[in-house]
Amino acid sequence: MKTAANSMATTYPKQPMLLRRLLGTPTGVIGLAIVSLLIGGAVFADFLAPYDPTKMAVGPRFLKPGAEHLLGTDEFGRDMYSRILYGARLTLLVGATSVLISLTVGMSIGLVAAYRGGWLESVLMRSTDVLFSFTETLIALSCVAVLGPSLKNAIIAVGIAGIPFYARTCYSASLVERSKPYFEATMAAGAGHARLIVRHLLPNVLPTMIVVATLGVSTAILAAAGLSFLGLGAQPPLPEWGYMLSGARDYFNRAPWLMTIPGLAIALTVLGFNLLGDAFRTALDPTERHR
Amino acid sequence: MLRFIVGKVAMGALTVFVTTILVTLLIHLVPGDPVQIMYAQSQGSTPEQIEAVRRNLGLDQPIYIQYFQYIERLSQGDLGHTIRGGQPVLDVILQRLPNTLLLAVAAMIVAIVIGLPLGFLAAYHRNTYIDTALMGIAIAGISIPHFWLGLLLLFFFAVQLGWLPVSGSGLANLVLPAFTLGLSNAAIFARLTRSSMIDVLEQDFVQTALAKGLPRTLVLRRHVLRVGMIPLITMMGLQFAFMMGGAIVVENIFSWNGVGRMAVEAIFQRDYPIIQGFILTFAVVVVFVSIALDALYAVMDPRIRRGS
Amino acid sequence: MTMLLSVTDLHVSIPFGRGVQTLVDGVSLEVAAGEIFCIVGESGSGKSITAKSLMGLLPRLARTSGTALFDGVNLLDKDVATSVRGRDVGMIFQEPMTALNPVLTIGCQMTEAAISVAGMSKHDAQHRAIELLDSVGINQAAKRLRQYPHEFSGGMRQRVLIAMAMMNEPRLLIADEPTTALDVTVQSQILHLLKSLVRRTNMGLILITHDMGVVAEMADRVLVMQRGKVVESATVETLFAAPTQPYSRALLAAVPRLDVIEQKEQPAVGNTLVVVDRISKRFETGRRWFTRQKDVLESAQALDNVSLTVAEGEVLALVGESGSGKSTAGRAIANLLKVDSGVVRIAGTDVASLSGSALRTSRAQTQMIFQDPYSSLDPRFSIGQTIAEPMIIQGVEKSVAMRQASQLLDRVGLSKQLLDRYPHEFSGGQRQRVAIARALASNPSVIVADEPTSALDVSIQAQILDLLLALKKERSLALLFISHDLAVVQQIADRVAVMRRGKIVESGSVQNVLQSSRHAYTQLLIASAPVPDPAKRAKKMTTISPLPDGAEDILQEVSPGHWVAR
Amino acid sequence: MKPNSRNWARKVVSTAVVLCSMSTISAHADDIVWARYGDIDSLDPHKATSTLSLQVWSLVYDTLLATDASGSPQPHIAKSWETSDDGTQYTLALEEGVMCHDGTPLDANDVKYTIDRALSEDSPSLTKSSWGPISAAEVVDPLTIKLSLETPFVALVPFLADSFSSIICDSNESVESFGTDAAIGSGPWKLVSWTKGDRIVLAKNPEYKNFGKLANNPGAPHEDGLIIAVVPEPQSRLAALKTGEVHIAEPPFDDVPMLKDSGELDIVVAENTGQNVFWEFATSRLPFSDKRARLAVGHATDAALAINLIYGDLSLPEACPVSRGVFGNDQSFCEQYRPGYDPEKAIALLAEMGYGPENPLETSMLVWTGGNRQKLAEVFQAQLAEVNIKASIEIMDIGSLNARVRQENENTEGKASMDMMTWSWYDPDILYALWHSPGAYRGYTSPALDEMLEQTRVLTDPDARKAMVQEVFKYLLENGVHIPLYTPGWEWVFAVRPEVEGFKVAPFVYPIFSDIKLGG
Repeated sequence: MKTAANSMATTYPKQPMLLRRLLGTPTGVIGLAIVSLLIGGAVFADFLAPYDPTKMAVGPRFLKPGAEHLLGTDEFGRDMYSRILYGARLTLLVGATSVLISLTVGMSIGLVAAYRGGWLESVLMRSTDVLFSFTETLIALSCVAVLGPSLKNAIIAVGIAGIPFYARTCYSASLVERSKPYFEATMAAGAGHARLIVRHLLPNVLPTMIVVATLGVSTAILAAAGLSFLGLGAQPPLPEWGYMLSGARDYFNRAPWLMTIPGLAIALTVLGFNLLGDAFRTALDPTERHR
Repeated sequence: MLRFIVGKVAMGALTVFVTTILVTLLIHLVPGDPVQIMYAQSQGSTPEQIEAVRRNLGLDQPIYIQYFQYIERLSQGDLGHTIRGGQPVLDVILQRLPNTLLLAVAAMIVAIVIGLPLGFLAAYHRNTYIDTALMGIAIAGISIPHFWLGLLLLFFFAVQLGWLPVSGSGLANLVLPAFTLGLSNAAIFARLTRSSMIDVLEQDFVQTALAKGLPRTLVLRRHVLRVGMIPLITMMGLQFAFMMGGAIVVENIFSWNGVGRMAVEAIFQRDYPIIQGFILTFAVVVVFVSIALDALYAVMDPRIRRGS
Repeated sequence: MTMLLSVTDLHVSIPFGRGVQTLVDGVSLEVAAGEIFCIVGESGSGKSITAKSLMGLLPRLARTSGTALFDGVNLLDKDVATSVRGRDVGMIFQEPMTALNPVLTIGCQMTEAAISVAGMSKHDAQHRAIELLDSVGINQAAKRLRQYPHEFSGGMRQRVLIAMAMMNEPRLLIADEPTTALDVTVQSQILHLLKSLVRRTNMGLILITHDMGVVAEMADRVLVMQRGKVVESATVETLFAAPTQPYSRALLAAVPRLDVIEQKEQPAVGNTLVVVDRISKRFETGRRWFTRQKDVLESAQALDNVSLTVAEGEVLALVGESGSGKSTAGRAIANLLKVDSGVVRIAGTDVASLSGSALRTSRAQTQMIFQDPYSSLDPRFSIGQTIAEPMIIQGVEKSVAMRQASQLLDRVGLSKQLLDRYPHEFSGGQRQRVAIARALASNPSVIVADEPTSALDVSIQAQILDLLLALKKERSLALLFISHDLAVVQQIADRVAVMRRGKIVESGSVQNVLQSSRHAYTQLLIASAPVPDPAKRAKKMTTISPLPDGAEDILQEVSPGHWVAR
Repeated sequence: MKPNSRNWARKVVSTAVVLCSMSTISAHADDIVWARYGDIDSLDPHKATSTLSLQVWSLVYDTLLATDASGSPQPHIAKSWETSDDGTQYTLALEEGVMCHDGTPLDANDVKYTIDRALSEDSPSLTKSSWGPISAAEVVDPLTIKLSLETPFVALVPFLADSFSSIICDSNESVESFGTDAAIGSGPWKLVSWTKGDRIVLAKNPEYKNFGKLANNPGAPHEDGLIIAVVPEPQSRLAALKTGEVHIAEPPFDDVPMLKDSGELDIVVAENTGQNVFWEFATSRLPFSDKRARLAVGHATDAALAINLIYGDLSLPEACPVSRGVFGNDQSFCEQYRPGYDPEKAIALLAEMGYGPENPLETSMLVWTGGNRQKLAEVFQAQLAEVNIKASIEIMDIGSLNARVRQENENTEGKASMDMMTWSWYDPDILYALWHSPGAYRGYTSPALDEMLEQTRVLTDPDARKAMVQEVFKYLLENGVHIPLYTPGWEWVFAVRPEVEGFKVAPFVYPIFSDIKLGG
């Protein structure tokens, strides 16, 4: 009777259902739309952008958004629309790469710690806890302090900074799976380590990690843009949004859109990934739906 | 409870210990010769002078000796001297740390005062349009980069309207940075509060309380809020650490004279002793705050307070 | 007899997806003062929803219709019900572990309603709370008032909850599965307590349960529910003696009976396959610093010098209450757990001595079936993959394995067409069948079944038990059957070992242990088990004193094959 | 432990009250507030090199000599000086009655203390070599000090007018926190407090006597206090200026024309800043060991256009390796030799070396932070791209830039680098520091250049020295060693509120506050 409460069985959708579920919630629709738009803009920047994003004086300086230059021009007469498009490419690159770093390293740590247990688990998870208490910002900042400012280093820094979080999440998700009877049943059937980890643990942890990684992309984008804003990330002439935002400060009186547009772009992108992540969570875990 | 606290303190000590190691290593991970960088501003330094500096800093010693030297100096409250200006790092940090703490605490208050009621409201009205609207606002709030929000607030309230001063470290100066940092965290707080409260609302003891005939408001206040607050307390420790991290950016925008602004300047100046001091200070503060909050947690939760 | 509560045509529905799901469909019932009214049904029958709707505890989105008149007040009317609820109608719940607020003292929780709703003074309220705690059998009540829920055991908490519900002297008490989460010995005490309270105060009691034994033990009148509808309503004697509806009959027939001794054919017992020789296992308890938290329920000494044997074609039942170490023993035999001392031999091989592929091969010889059918299948594996996996691990070619999997599926009574389906599309009973098929896939000689039917409804339980027995016979398996339910054990087992706090206190044939038990603990267990026959109610002991801790170390053979700890 | 909402609210309010009470120490009505983008590094003139620090030292300390409006050395604390014929002995006579902030008289002992300290073995001044080859400082009598040099050193006199040579009163010897929390000088302003990263509070020195500094005021400053605040964000500084929170500050460059037009604030541009911004190159390896590559960069960069884009008319293109106002500067002379803007020529030179559109010259452009220079660098980056030079910008603090440039010169492999370097100096002797072997950054050197530079130090006849200095200019420009870009470089424009009267900026960007009267 105790488990009768679970009679709304946890359902695990197949792929096509997942997309339909994502599109079933307004959150999913908006999130997916924003992210697709972003990816589209980034991939087709070469075709969509009317100008070279770093080419100066393609128009007059400080031109207001209008027909000729959709989003106006900046202090050097560069086309803002083109810069935003190419910026999307950088933003995606930053988000995806750094999350990939955090995810692969973090997941490996989490899976191994949960599966192996014992002293290895203690060492791995305790060091993760220590790093976690440093917070991502401090880790990222320390990495940049050591490596020096550049976009590549910012990506590495943000990637490293995210590891503890991914490791912890993966670890606790793996522990839950590992303690389920099906796992013991598979062990009892004589399965080896590789099969247990790769065929059972990993696929069952993956949905959680996909949710976390989607939300993580937004965190990573924010962190990297923050570093660039401080001058510790992307260097000119890269049209990185955080850097553009920071450089536009001086022209606030003259050309407020130079600051508004990149800021809005970051906010929308982050919103898109946040919504998508939330929608993923809801789609993958029905019990979360009512949360 | 003692066991619980001792455990937390030990974990904190471990964190600080690891930090000291990382901080010692930091200077060796830097590409290039740190001594040259340190001595860069002096005219025509000779190789002998560079060597002398290296010796003074103990950089000619094996790394473990350097570590012990670092710890020895640390125990005397000596964090070294800044490269630019030769100021004692401890002084430089201590003069600014209260500002950062003030900012973080103020932002925390903003986050709690705004986030907690909203999260509670959303939890109470869960799965209604009120909940959807509130959580929509929260997710938008999380998505707005605080450096952007900060600039917009700065330009609007301080630059355009001239309502608030832009320099100094008084209460009026605190308003904008505290709101900038507090608002985005209020959104996070609202979400945390909501899920914590929903967890509690679904607990059997809430049903028990209602079944006893207690008025709904009393059940919410005494049973739901009180229990729901407990996990939030530990999350507050994490939030505080995030605030300290967020302060780095916000301090730079608002010229708030805290350790975050100092750290960024130090990175540009390659002032490694300051960076080392900053990392250590940050870790110590975060550890202290989380131990304090864990203690509070232990006191609030009788399962730990009176646990064996 | 005047009716205390009369419910007419109660409907409860809740929006579900795009439509509306009806949870309770036209229930009518009446409860009189001093009467124990049982609502019985399997999961999803709507019995708990009925109770909650009377208390106004339904989810917000739920819609109700019909009337539930209590003293002329309609309890379904939200505004009016608040004044009645708590004062005149009290309720207690299934999970005593979570039904109390962990951060408030027992005293605070007991008195708050009396103070804030009934306007009693704090002093009076505390005084009454102490009286009530005394009356539900809690010692040192004054001191206990200042304690927190975590300082009480499950049974104690349920007593507190009952006392709490009695604070306002309700005229009607609704108890929703009040003993389901408790061990059988504690259950018997709580039921006894409830009964004596009803007799003493003349209140009405609505007791909701899935357990026919409890019904027989307690009820004056019974309402049988199925899928939201009333199947049958009758006095308890009538229902048990002459159920009118097929569903009621089936339900009663499926209930395993401890009091009815069936004639069982003698099993074809072969060689002794499993030899467990004095194994011990100790768990670290509580929070530990550097590793994850261990299950808190696990007692420090989970296994203490446990020895047992199981032979081919034999069913050994391992019986005990929660924390007795029975599951630990099962996992040790399946070699999923390293013991601290002692040896487990399967077909003569010490399993602990193995490692690598030898370990894996030997593991495949012993398979497990678990209690929770929902988590015992990998949700990402299709049913076919799940069943085929053990064979694939053993090197069977995939197509062959899949073919065999479909045969196995057929054997456990599921259609071969379901091979490509995923676990979430199956019911609990079906999943348990799949789990059995998987256990058979590696062609094991030993199966450890850990409470395989506890999570299932009684009608499903009977089917699964039959299947297990049939398979055992077919394949002359050595079956170690772990259970807390003596009636089930009586039905399935050849031999029984009773465990308590990590030790075996009595073992022997089913007849010896269950019919002529020698150990006080076994006797207590038997006496506590509710008998699904109202006619036998009077014969039972009415008071059971808690058993003292014995230092039973040595098992003595009292008759051939019947060992008792002394 | 019981949560009570009213109780809680009360706690919040009381916390707020506590915080209120520790609010800003706001400026008094008669304090001048000057906001700058950064803080000083030290109050000890021997422990820092930044202009931000120098400006503050010039207020707290005195120097033996001072500069007039054109930048020439004038008597100040030293009322006169004599040079021996061989140029190795300087005897200076000090004014009487100069008092240190702690009430002790400033005399020859303080000067000797300062010089000995600057030249000490264990912790010398960061600018030790600028003192020249001083072998001894001798107190002849309390008001006379004699400096002995190993060799002649004509740049000593202008150095003694600069704040690097600030006289540190010897009473600082016993002050442990000297440079951090204390600084005893004899300047027009006394140190009250320094809150690092936030503000420096100065009070007027009522005893002050001005002998030769550019202020009209012969005595103590008119206003009681001077607060030097740190406000990094330009728009914030502007906002503070507009609200009156700040009296004087560097405005955002882009808003200067608007401010000028509106007349809301006065704009004061420093003259004779001595600042020179130039290209230099890591010449230890190809491509910049090849003169053609260096000259190509010179031909590719249109400094006039670039600075106009970023700074409008606030800055001027510079043709000479030292700035306007510094001995020897002559625009028309230098323009003959500086590689002028000519992208075609640059492309041709690079083509000779084998670079083209498919095979661009790849290099790093090192730039130091602040003053919108990262934007300037972006313009130069775009200009270089036009002639097939692909430069990646690396922005760093000036200190790091110094170290990095030296590293780049010492490297014999790796990616090529060029840098936008800057120096502010009052004398062409800076070129000696930069380019005489081994060179400040271990960069370009040649025996011929060494020879010429040595001459500029010892030629005591001004005309002869000027001729030699210009020879050096010619050499540097023709060889593309030091390609000047513009002047002034940084911290040279001040927006001043209308009620502030009497603000001026002395040569080498030393603002003067002694004459200020706050009206209105």
